Amino acid sequence: MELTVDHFLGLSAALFIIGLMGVLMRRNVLIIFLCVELMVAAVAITFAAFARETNTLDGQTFALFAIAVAAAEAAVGLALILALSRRVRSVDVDEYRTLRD
Amino acid sequence: MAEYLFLIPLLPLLASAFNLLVARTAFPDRANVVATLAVFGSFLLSVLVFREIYNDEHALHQTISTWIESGSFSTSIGLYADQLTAVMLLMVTFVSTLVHIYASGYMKGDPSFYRFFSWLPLFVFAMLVLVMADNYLLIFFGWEGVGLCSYLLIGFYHRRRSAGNAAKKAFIVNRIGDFGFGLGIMLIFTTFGTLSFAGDQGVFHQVTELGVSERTLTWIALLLFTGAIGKSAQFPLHVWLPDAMEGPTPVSALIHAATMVTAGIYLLARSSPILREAGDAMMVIAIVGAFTAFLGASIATVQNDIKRVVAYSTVSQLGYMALAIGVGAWVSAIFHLVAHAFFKACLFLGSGSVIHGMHEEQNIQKMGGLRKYMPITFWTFLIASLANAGVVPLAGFWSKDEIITGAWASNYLPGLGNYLAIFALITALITAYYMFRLIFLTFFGEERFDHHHVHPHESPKVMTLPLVILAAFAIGFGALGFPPDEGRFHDFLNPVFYGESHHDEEATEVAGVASDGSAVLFSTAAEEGEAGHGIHGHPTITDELKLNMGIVSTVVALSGILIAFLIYQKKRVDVVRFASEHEGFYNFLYNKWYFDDVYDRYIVFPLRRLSAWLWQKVDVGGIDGLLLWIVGALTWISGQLRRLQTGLVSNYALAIALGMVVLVGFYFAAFSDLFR
Amino acid sequence: MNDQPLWLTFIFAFLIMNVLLIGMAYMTYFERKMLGAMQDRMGPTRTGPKGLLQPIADGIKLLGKEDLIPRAADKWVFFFAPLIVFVTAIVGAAVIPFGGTINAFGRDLNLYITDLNVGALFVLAFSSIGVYGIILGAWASSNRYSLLGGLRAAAQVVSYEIILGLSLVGVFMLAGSLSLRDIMLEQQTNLELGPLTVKNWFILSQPLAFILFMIAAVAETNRAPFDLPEAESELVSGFHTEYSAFRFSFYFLGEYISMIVVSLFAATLFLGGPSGPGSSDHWYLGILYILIKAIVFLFFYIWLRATLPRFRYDQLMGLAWKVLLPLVILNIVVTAAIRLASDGLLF
Amino acid sequence: MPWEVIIFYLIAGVAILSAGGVVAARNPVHSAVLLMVCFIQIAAVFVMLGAEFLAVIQIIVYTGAILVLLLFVLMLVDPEDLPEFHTGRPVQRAIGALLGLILLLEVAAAVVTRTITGRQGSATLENIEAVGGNTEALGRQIYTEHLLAFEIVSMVLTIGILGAIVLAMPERLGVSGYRRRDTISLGHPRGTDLALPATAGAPIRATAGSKPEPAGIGRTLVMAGDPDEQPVVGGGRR
Repeated sequence: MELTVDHFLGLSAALFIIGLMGVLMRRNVLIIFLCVELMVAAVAITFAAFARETNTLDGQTFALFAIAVAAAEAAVGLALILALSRRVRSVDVDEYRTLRD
Repeated sequence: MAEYLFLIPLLPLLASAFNLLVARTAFPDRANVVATLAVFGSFLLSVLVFREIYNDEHALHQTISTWIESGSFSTSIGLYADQLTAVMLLMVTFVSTLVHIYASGYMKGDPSFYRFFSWLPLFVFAMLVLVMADNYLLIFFGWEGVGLCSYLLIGFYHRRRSAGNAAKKAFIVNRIGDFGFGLGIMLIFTTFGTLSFAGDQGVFHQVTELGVSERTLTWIALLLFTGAIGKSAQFPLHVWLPDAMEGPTPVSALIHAATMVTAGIYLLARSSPILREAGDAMMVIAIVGAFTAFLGASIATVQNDIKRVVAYSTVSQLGYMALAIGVGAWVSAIFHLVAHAFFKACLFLGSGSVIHGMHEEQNIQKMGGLRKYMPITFWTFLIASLANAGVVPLAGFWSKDEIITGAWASNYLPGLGNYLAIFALITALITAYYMFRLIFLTFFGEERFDHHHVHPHESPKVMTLPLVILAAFAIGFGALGFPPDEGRFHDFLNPVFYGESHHDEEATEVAGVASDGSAVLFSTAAEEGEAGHGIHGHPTITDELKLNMGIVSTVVALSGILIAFLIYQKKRVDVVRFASEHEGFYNFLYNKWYFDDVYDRYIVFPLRRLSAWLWQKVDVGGIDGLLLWIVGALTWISGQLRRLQTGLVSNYALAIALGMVVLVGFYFAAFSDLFR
Repeated sequence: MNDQPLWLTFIFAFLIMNVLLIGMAYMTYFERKMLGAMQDRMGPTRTGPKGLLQPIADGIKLLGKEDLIPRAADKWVFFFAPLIVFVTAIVGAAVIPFGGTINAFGRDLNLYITDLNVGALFVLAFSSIGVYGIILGAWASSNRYSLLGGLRAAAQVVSYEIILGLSLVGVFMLAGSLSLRDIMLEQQTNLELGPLTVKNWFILSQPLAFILFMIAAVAETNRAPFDLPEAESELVSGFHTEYSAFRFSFYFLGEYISMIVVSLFAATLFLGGPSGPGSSDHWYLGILYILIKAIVFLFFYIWLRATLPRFRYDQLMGLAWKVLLPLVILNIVVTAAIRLASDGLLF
Repeated sequence: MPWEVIIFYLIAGVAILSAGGVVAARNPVHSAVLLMVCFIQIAAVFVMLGAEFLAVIQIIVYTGAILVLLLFVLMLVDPEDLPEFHTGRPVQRAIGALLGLILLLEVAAAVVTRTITGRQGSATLENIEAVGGNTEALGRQIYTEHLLAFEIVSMVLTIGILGAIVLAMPERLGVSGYRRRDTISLGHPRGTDLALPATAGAPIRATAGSKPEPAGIGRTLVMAGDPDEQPVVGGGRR
């Protein structure tokens, strides 16, 4: 048995879907945030795996950019969470319902 | 000279722009100087052009740029000057210059002085473009341009309601004619694949060389004539011209007597190669022209407004021109056009001078005996009236006589030519009558105006000078047309219409008429002798006929004058009683044959009703109702959809995930080999 | 590059680890002695000659004490947090080169454990993981002082890590590599300064980066004057208030080992690592040189602690973001410009 | 089975288990710790894929910066407000799990049936080694082919920083004369009177000694008066 790209893709898919389920099933906004980060990282694995398979570095570049953008997203996201929790005094996403109607 | 052609229309345009942009604030009271100088510059250039064409007999052609290019349709902005154009150029710029000078005095003190002198050169620009265009689309541009300027100038006193209405009437009535003209242009393009009439690929070349079905040409000719009907105020679209007298008098003189209204005649003359092949269309033109002439003259006999009389006279004279076109007397038409421009401009300016001297009084019943107050105006007016009446040896006599002769000699149908000629003679009688009715009522007899308020006086020199010049031309211009049909004027213009040169057989490729084709036609027509003429060639007219016709028309004109003299000077007939005895007939004439009423009743009123119905039922009820219904439906749907927006982030995330699953599933179903 | 058998690397790594542990032990002795000297007192004297056995006694004492766990603590996190600090501190030493490849005992031996091509970043990465030990331990203690200490540590480390990393960018640009071995080798070339020929130590070409690096390194290791996470006078003992016995000793070990590793790191990056007179002929001289350089840095640490008062918290953050960050970016820009100019790519 | 496959399975196993733990853990701090573990595994995976630079960046950025920040925020918000995993929304959770499973199947099918099309690049291991390693090769790639994207990412980061500062700034901080209270110190929101639970309306003027500890509650910090009336901080049990 050889280590093929399919292994990495499978791992990536598994992590992505675990993250997705976390996003869908948890209510704590911080955990949702963690799961989103997990999804991004999982996608980065896919990029890197394809980069290795096709002998290009583009995939790694994309993964790098994905990490950079995730960092920006984390900064803004955490600031949002902080502001929200300061206002609503909760981290339960179900409490954040000002978007309704 | 060809490369400077563009300067001729450009100068007035620049003057107009300058007056609108700069003079408006800088020196509004001196705007006339710029405009007059520019038009005068155009006149000088036109003289140069004329000289060159007179010497060389070569048409000048300048292509400035490509205008529109779309598929196989391509039109350039090109200027073209042959003998016909040269004559028109001279006439237009000359009369324009005089009118500009005259208006400098007439419009003095008007609060919108600069505006007047912005529109007037703009009109000159458009008119010059019209006569110099080398294709029908550019003609149409100039055509619409003069229409626009006419609208602006008729409505110059836009605070006066009647002026505004007259402007709108002129514009709308013209639009009907323009519609026909536009259709004609389209038909020309679909038939010939080009709109340019000059050159080897031009329309005229194709007509004469390749031969096009007469049916198509008839339609084209009729459509072009529709345009001419509107612009040149032929029956049944003549109604706008008398109303256009709401504009300032110089405008009436320039636009509604000398230049713009002749644009239709020019168009027909310019299209002579088409018309010549168009068969029955020519007959239609001739009949309409003769009828218009009679119609205008008959109405003019009973009008009391000095400008209106002159205006109906214009309608009548335009009818003569159309008649000339219709009987194939091309040169005569142009000859009459130019001569008419001089004496009719003189008449208008003279009536303007009268009005000016009478403190804006226009009713001739309140004038009389003005001869001694304004002698220059009187003499010039008299000369112009004589010319208009067609008295030997003034310009009007020669041109009108040619037309009547040409009508007599034409034979579309057996005897029709003779009827037309007799009809024209009757009209000439009426013309002489109403012109001298005007003279006697205005300048002779007792002074019927209020001496306390009105102090008639002669106009300033700046106004009388153009009158004198124009009167001089009204006298002397006829010399160019002597002897009839063989004068210098005819020599000069004949190549345009008959492709024949009296000077040089080589120099006949003007106006797209190839020398050989038309020459053959002409020569065959000539060989056929007295019987073998007609619409396809220059009518062959014997000297004897000319002499007879001249004598007859002179007698007729003098009779008309005599009748007027007897009635209005000698009071042999009590006009008031006569009118009351024949009240129906009088009212019929006074109310202009009830044209306006009929139009109001059977066209305008139903249209208004239809518009109101469309507005209330279709627009408000149908279209707006549909829109409101859509709005309501959207509101309802949005209200339902609004429930989707729970505000719960988890639901949104769930929706996104669902979309992802569906998309991936769709990919599998549609693109992958998984299920195949 | 790395063709020696794995077991030799293991042996070398074992050696390094033990050296670090012993070095850490005697670092405490060194510190106490130095502090004593600077404060005009003796320091440890009783245990062993000149108190030399004091660290061993301390170690035995710490191992022998009772392992107290607060009832409210989150046990698993409480257990693992000190280990994180300790492990990450030690792992950083894996990429420090103590010299090139030598020939001894009839074999080719590498005087480094591994040569990663991202070695410098590797050190930074593990030092950034180290902060988890502090913050998690603080949180798990369920103690307000500890939590505050942890929060301070988190903020401080995140801030100063930026300075630390960026201050090295100039060095990376000059060396053209992230590998510590390449950087070390680059510094063994000669630099012509007019009549003078010196080794191309990066402290010469990157003085500003060196100063910034030192400041950031002190903050990164939570040492005075940046020791706010454990500020005794404010937070009792900061994040390790609730820790005792060997769990506390892991924090203790971790802190001192990271000091040693950072010193070695700085010596490698800026002071030419093992380079020095005669080091190219005798590898042991090289090892000696790098140790001496590291000890100089360690002395600097102690000196700072003995001299400077603690920063106030807002001063600490303000210094990082308003002073050091612009300076470090300026350093990068200037270095890049000079580098481009020397390649003829600028102007 | 070669070594690297065994190692991969080890790493993958730890990664998936810790990722599952992230979702399942009740305590957000545990989630964060498990995510850190997972990220380190992902970094290891990157190393196995020959992307050393990516691995280090993964650790520095994700583990060293993002997660630390997250822990920071986690400790700033009210631990008592953390919602329970098992409460509420059974339908939502069921649908979420179902969707996850379907997507897993779909992606597994995609991975199994996929074929790679397109050209092989030139970045083989030998070529990468020739230009000086992964970092060097990646640098060349980024600063030549992807320069524009790189600049855009830098803009995104700058804007992200500004946005974060604006968002996290206390709302009234811009107002002059506003005293800063909700910051990191003894006066952080958990300690101010703003954060008092509704039940704590009655003044608890008791000292630590005089107030008996309720049964089943761990070490409770009960301080005299404001602002420290919040009994539990950090990772203590409730």
